[in-house]
Amino acid sequence: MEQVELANKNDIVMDIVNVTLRFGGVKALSHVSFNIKRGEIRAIIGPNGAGKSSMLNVINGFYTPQEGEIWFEGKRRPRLKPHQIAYQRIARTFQNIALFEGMTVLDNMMTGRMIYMKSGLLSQLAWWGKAEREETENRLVVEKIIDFLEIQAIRKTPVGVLPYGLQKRVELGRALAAEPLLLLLDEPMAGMNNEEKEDMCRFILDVNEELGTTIALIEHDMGVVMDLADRVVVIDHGEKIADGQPDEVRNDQNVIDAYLGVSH
Amino acid sequence: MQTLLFALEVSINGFMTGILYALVALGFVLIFKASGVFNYAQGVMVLFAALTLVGLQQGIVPFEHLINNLLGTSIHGFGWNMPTLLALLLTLLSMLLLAWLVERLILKHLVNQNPVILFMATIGLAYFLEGFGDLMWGADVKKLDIGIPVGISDTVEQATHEWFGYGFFIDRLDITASIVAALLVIGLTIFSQFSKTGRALRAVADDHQAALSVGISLRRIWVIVWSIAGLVALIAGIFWGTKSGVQFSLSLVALKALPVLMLGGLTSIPGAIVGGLLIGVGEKLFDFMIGSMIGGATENWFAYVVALVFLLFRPQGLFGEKIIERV
Amino acid sequence: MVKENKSENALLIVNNIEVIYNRVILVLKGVSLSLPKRGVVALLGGNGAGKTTTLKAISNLLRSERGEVTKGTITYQGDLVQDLTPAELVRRGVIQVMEGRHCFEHLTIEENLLTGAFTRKEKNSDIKSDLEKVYEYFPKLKERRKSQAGYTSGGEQQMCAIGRALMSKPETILLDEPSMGLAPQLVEEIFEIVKDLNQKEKVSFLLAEQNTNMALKYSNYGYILESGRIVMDGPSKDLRENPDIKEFYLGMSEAGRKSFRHTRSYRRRKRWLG
Amino acid sequence: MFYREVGEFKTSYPHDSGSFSIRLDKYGYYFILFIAFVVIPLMINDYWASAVLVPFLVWAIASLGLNILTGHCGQISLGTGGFMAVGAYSCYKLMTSFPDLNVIFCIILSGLITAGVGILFGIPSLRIKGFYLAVATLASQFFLVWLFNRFPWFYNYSASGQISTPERSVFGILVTGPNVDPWAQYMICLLFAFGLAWGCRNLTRGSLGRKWMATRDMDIAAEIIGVNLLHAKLSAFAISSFYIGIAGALFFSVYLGAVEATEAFGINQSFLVLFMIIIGGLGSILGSFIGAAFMVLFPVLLKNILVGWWEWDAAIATHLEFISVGILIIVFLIFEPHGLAQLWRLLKQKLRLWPYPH
Amino acid sequence: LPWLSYRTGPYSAGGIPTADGFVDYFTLLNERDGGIGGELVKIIECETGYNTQKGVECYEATKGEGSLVYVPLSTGITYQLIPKVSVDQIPLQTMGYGRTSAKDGSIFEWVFNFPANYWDGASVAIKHVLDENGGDISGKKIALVYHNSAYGKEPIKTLEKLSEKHGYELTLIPVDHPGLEQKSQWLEIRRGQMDYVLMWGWGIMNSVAIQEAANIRFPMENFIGIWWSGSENDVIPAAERAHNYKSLTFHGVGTDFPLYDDLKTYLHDKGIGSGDGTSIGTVLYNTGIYNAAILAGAIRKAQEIHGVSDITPAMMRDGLENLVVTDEIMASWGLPGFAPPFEVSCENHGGDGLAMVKQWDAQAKEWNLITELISSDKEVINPLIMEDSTQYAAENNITPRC
Ligand SMILES: Nc1ncnc2c1ncn2[C@@H]1O[C@H](COP(=O)(O)OP(=O)(O)OP(=O)(O)O)[C@@H](O)[C@H]1O
Ligand SMILES: Nc1ncnc2c1ncn2[C@@H]1O[C@H](COP(=O)(O)OP(=O)(O)OP(=O)(O)O)[C@@H](O)[C@H]1O
Ligand SMILES: [Mg+2]
Ligand SMILES: [Mg+2]
Repeated sequence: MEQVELANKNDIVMDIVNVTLRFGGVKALSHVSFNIKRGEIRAIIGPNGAGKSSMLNVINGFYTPQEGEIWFEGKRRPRLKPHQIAYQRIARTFQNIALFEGMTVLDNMMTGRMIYMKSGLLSQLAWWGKAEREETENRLVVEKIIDFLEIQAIRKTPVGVLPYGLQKRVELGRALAAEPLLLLLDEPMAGMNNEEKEDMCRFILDVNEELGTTIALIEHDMGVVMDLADRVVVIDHGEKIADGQPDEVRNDQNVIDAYLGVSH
Repeated sequence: MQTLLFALEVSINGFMTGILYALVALGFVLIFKASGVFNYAQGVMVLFAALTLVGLQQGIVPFEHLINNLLGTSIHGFGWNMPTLLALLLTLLSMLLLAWLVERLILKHLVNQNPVILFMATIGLAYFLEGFGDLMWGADVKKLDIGIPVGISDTVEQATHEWFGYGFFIDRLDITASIVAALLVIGLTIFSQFSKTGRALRAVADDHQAALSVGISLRRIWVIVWSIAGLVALIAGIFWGTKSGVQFSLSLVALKALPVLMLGGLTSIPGAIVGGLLIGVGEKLFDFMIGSMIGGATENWFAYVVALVFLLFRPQGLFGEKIIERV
Repeated sequence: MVKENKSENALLIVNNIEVIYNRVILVLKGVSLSLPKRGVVALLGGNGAGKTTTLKAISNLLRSERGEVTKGTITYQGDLVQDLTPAELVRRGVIQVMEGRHCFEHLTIEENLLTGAFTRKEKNSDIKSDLEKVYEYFPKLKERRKSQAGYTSGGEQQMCAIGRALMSKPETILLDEPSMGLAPQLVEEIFEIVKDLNQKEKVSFLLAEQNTNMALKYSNYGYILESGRIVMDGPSKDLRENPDIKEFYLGMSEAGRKSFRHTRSYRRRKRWLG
Repeated sequence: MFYREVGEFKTSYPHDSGSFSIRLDKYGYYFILFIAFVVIPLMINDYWASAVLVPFLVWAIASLGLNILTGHCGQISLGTGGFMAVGAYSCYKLMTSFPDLNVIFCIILSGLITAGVGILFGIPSLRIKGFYLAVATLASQFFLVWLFNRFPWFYNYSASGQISTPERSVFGILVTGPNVDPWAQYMICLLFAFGLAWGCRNLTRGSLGRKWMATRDMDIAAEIIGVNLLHAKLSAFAISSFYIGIAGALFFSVYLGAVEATEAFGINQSFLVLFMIIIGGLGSILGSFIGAAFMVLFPVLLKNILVGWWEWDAAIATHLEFISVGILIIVFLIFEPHGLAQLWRLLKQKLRLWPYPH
Repeated sequence: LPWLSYRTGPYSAGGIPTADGFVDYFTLLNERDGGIGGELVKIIECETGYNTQKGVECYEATKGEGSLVYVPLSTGITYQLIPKVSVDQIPLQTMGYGRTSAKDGSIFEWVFNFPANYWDGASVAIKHVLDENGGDISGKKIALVYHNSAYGKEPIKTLEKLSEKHGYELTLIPVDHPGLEQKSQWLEIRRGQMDYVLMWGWGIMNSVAIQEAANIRFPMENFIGIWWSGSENDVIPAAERAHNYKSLTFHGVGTDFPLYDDLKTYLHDKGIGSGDGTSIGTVLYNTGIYNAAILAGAIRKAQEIHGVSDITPAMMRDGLENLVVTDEIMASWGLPGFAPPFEVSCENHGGDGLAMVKQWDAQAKEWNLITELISSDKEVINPLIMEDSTQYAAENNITPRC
């Protein structure tokens, strides 16, 4: 409940200032600035190749922008390795599913709790003491998430053979296992039918409302975006073209031209 | 000055050796480029090609030991000497047959598998060919002579003697090899970079399934590249065989080709040549200048260490395709 | 019989096939469908229902995934095609666009497109003009034609995969989730392209889609697949009116479209069959 | 239904993540341990010890090691022979420099030294991947062997460059040297193999193991999730080398008794171990054992049949051995690319469903 | 009689003729004489591929079958077996290879390495060079090209000691297995303007070295190989260019011995010879014959000493230890003048270290002996052997027997 209160304070979790990212000649992002407030669902939309995924990659340190700064929790973030950023409790899912195919669902999710595992080598070697305790504690957390996502039945299945939709769900689970402060979702609902999308929306909303997790979401299904997002930022050709409440954005002529097309 | 001339001579010799390495490396590159398969059997294919060539040329009865052992007969050779050209032709045919069989019996069943698995399969093939080649043609040393001139080139020696006052010793075999290798590389580069089949080869290496789905016949592609690799193996076999006689150890030239491959990049045909030259010259010079100070016999590891250090700066080798990392 | 009537002018008939992966996992349990000449048929169903598997069974890509068709027949233009290689099928005009953007990473976008024309024996100029046509459909691709496909965005890869299939001048396209990950505007464009090709170039389509709304709008017949079985089929118009479909696939209740925000309780799906 | 898991309920998470969650497995396992620890030592003779069982155990340890690196962490290595040499030579130096040190410690210390060397040669893996890495590890193979061959200090300046093991005993029982009893030789290897397999099992089901597997399956995603790739890869190299070092030490001190770097630790050994894990199954402990058993036993078996029974020419038999090993590798890969261990798993799955086919 | 052969692997080319010779000799004894002392000799051939592990496997597999003596044919395997045979009490005979200090029979009770060892070889080679230079080689440059393994390193110590004595300059040039590429080594020899090159090579390394030597126009008559670097396999790939290449040998060359007539009549005419017969008379075939003949002699000796025909390994050891080979005995074997006479004793398991030099005639494709027997420099070698064997004795707590 404490976190919900914090959310009310409207403070800013992450501030992205003037970020520019280039790949050789390609400008993936140019001078993009926006912020993410605590406890909100922030959607990022834009046409294909606009630079949305690149934005997430910048946030979790996989790409280093040529220009611009990122402020996290009120502090300017120095240049960090992706795994160091994971320790700041920023977790994400990927556009092209990036699960560990050779591992079971359970192991995948336990990997998500990597940042909480600290037992030493010897303890692990003997499976005794801290290692065993830690394993059980973390397993409890993971089991809760498994229950929450209703994937109990596939706990021990290798993820490689799961259908696409379930894989997406497992990936969400893996991100949740990190108990993130900021959760980045890259097209979590691509390739799902309506019913599954509803389920997924439910999960996202629950995470957001009950755990108070801040979420940044990329999605192409406008229905989902309009229904879930608190605020939406629109990127086109690497530039921010709009930012605001869903309704504002939906009626923005620039956005309609660049992205939505006529029918929406 | 004297040292410099020596060093130069060593470099030139290294240069030539490098080309011989590159000839073996080329076979690897071709197959890797076309199917993402790291063909460990390339070295044994070199041996096998050379064995077959000698065997045919000298009229050895295939499997004579086995036959004699099983049937108690004592067959010893057909007693003919096949004309070199015919023997070459027949060897080439058998390499094509080998390519076809490899596709039929192995690759076909391993479509869309992890590269490591395919790599292992080629190791299995290497084992098989090693035993098969020896069983078929006998394990004794055979002399390969198809009329390529060997020995020091007098012309070069005289010429350099006139220029520098010091005659360079260069093997005529190496000179021939360099010319052949250069032609081969030019031909293959053109083939793979500018032809439709060449493009298909690269597609197959990236994604078997997608290649299948656009109608590229994996099986045909495989037969084609393995045939070319067989041809390259034959050429390498001819030169190495002429150089050191044909016997089991010939297959170990593969080990010399691997660092060349890394340095040049696994997917680049010109890379194989450039890598070969660098390694050839490098290892000879190193062994020559520094090797004697630290106890010699550095050639085996030097090439690998150079390649390793180099890869630290360019993980895909000189001309290899960049490893794509994206999420 | 309805079925027989259909097969009169059917291009592709899948008759009661069973598919097993790895010799143990039974995925399709008797699926039959038919694609009429110049038809656009949608194949709908939840995750893991077996849509992709069905398409792969038709295009013969199953074998490379260690799957096999153990029962039933597949005929194309009256010939059994189960034992053809994928390449032969492409030559006969059946091409699949695979789910999940299988592009050739190291090739440039343009090279990717050109490999699509691998089976064609025409002159270069014909192929060039087709290439231009694809660029017309997807201007974004033209912009990125010299980039390696591995570095392009998800949507660009999707376009590339579709464009590549078009390059083979197919008669029948098996489209697996074409709209996945595409911007709304583009989704519409893709379906317009489908319609266009269908009407102008007489291409038939078998669409596996999650975007039920769109799929039913642009197709003329639909099959619903659940757990490896066809549970319902009918003309798209009818399916759109079916209340179950409306509720589960289109997210509409009696009162019109529901907001995702308000699907409060988890609703367990009512199954048509076990 | 011979094989079942229904009717077994787990009441706690530790229980669920135990090594053998199915009862039948557990009994089979105890049975095998009983045979290995009690029955075999009573029956063993010289031939079985030094031609079959000891090499099998030593190679199994090496395969476990390589399996950690290649099977779990996804880094293909062809430097196994070199690392075994490090183990062997460290063991030799320790045994001869500290004659009073218990040989068990010597062996473990050799493992640790090898781990250090492993880390050193693992550093390039941070940048180099896949087959490039595989070839790069050959550098360690060639360099290490050269080193041991080159500097006489390593072989105590013996005239020929050979090292041979002094006699040492554990609890008054001789375990190294020519006078050792076959059962003692076998037992010491078995103890190491058992302990290490158990450790390997623990590591791979814990967080370190997951770190490795994540690195193997998708390194970028792993890093974004919080896996420090540097740590994951180097720890895999270290632990894998530790195992391989111990295997090398045992190979030298218990199994062969006298070795020479170039011959005993050549590149062939690197490939041999790689075969073992691939035939057995990447990332599987059982697979390491099956693979080692296969590669050790098969040639012996074939030779005994062809030469012993059918009295074929020895050379022909060896050629046939090559041919059939080659064919078998290929057939296995085609039939089950994930190795014999996976075959075993599939079999269990079939039994579980039996008598229904699906 | 187990015979650990290697007809496969990188060194098969050398292993095949040796094995053929060995097997043929005993087949001949069985066919012609009905065995030795009425006992048929059974040869158990076990394939090692020159691989130590397989060697051990072979040893363990065959030792239960009443093996009289082991002939490992590989220095690596020899080292492996030395400790084992003394425990199992089976003699080990290594002819011209193996552990040199095993010559000291007081410490190596079960190991025999007559008639000559590598240190003898090194010394004989240097003596030959001395002879050619009228006894003075101080300041000459001699290079040793060696297989970078236990085997190749054997002569180093001796050569170093000898260089102190004779004042020549020794350069060591190792070649790693397999030795397909030796350009830089030979260019180094060219640069160093070496006067003589000695070679301890094996397998493909030999033939490559000879070709490379020809390539730098190294005078072949100044190039001397050890007995394992002097077979037809090594010189044939270089064809005429190998003309005048020299190598050591401790037994005769060619087929000019009565035994070969018997081999022809009893074996090859009947088609029961091993191999295809082309190897008869080659150097390595002769080595095999010689090795077999000596063992047969030892068996006879053992039978004689113990008065039984079915001997045990321990008796075999006695036979070996008391073996006396004189010219008459050689002649009675059908091999007159084939090899030097020698006598084995408790102290001396290694013979007298006599060897000859042979030279290759590329036109005639045959080897010619060009020297008499040369004996090695005992003054230098014996202390070395003492040193090494005492060290071994100390390491393994062995008290000298005699
Ligand atoms: N590593 C890279 N190297 C080169 N170009 C890149 C790289 N990553 C992204 N790009 C380019 O940057 C642009 C933005 O890509 P990004 O993946 O961010 O798009 P996106 O907005 O996520 O699109 P989509 O909705 O299709 O996923 C694309 O044109 C892409 O080709
Ligand atoms: N290679 C495979 N090995 C084993 N099982 C597989 C394999 N591919 C698919 N499956 C299984 O087959 C079932 C059907 O999968 P399929 O991919 O056909 O579903 P789909 O309808 O296309 O789903 P989605 O909408 O998620 O793409 C799934 O349960 C899946 O787990
Ligand atoms: Mg994206
Ligand atoms: Mg699908």
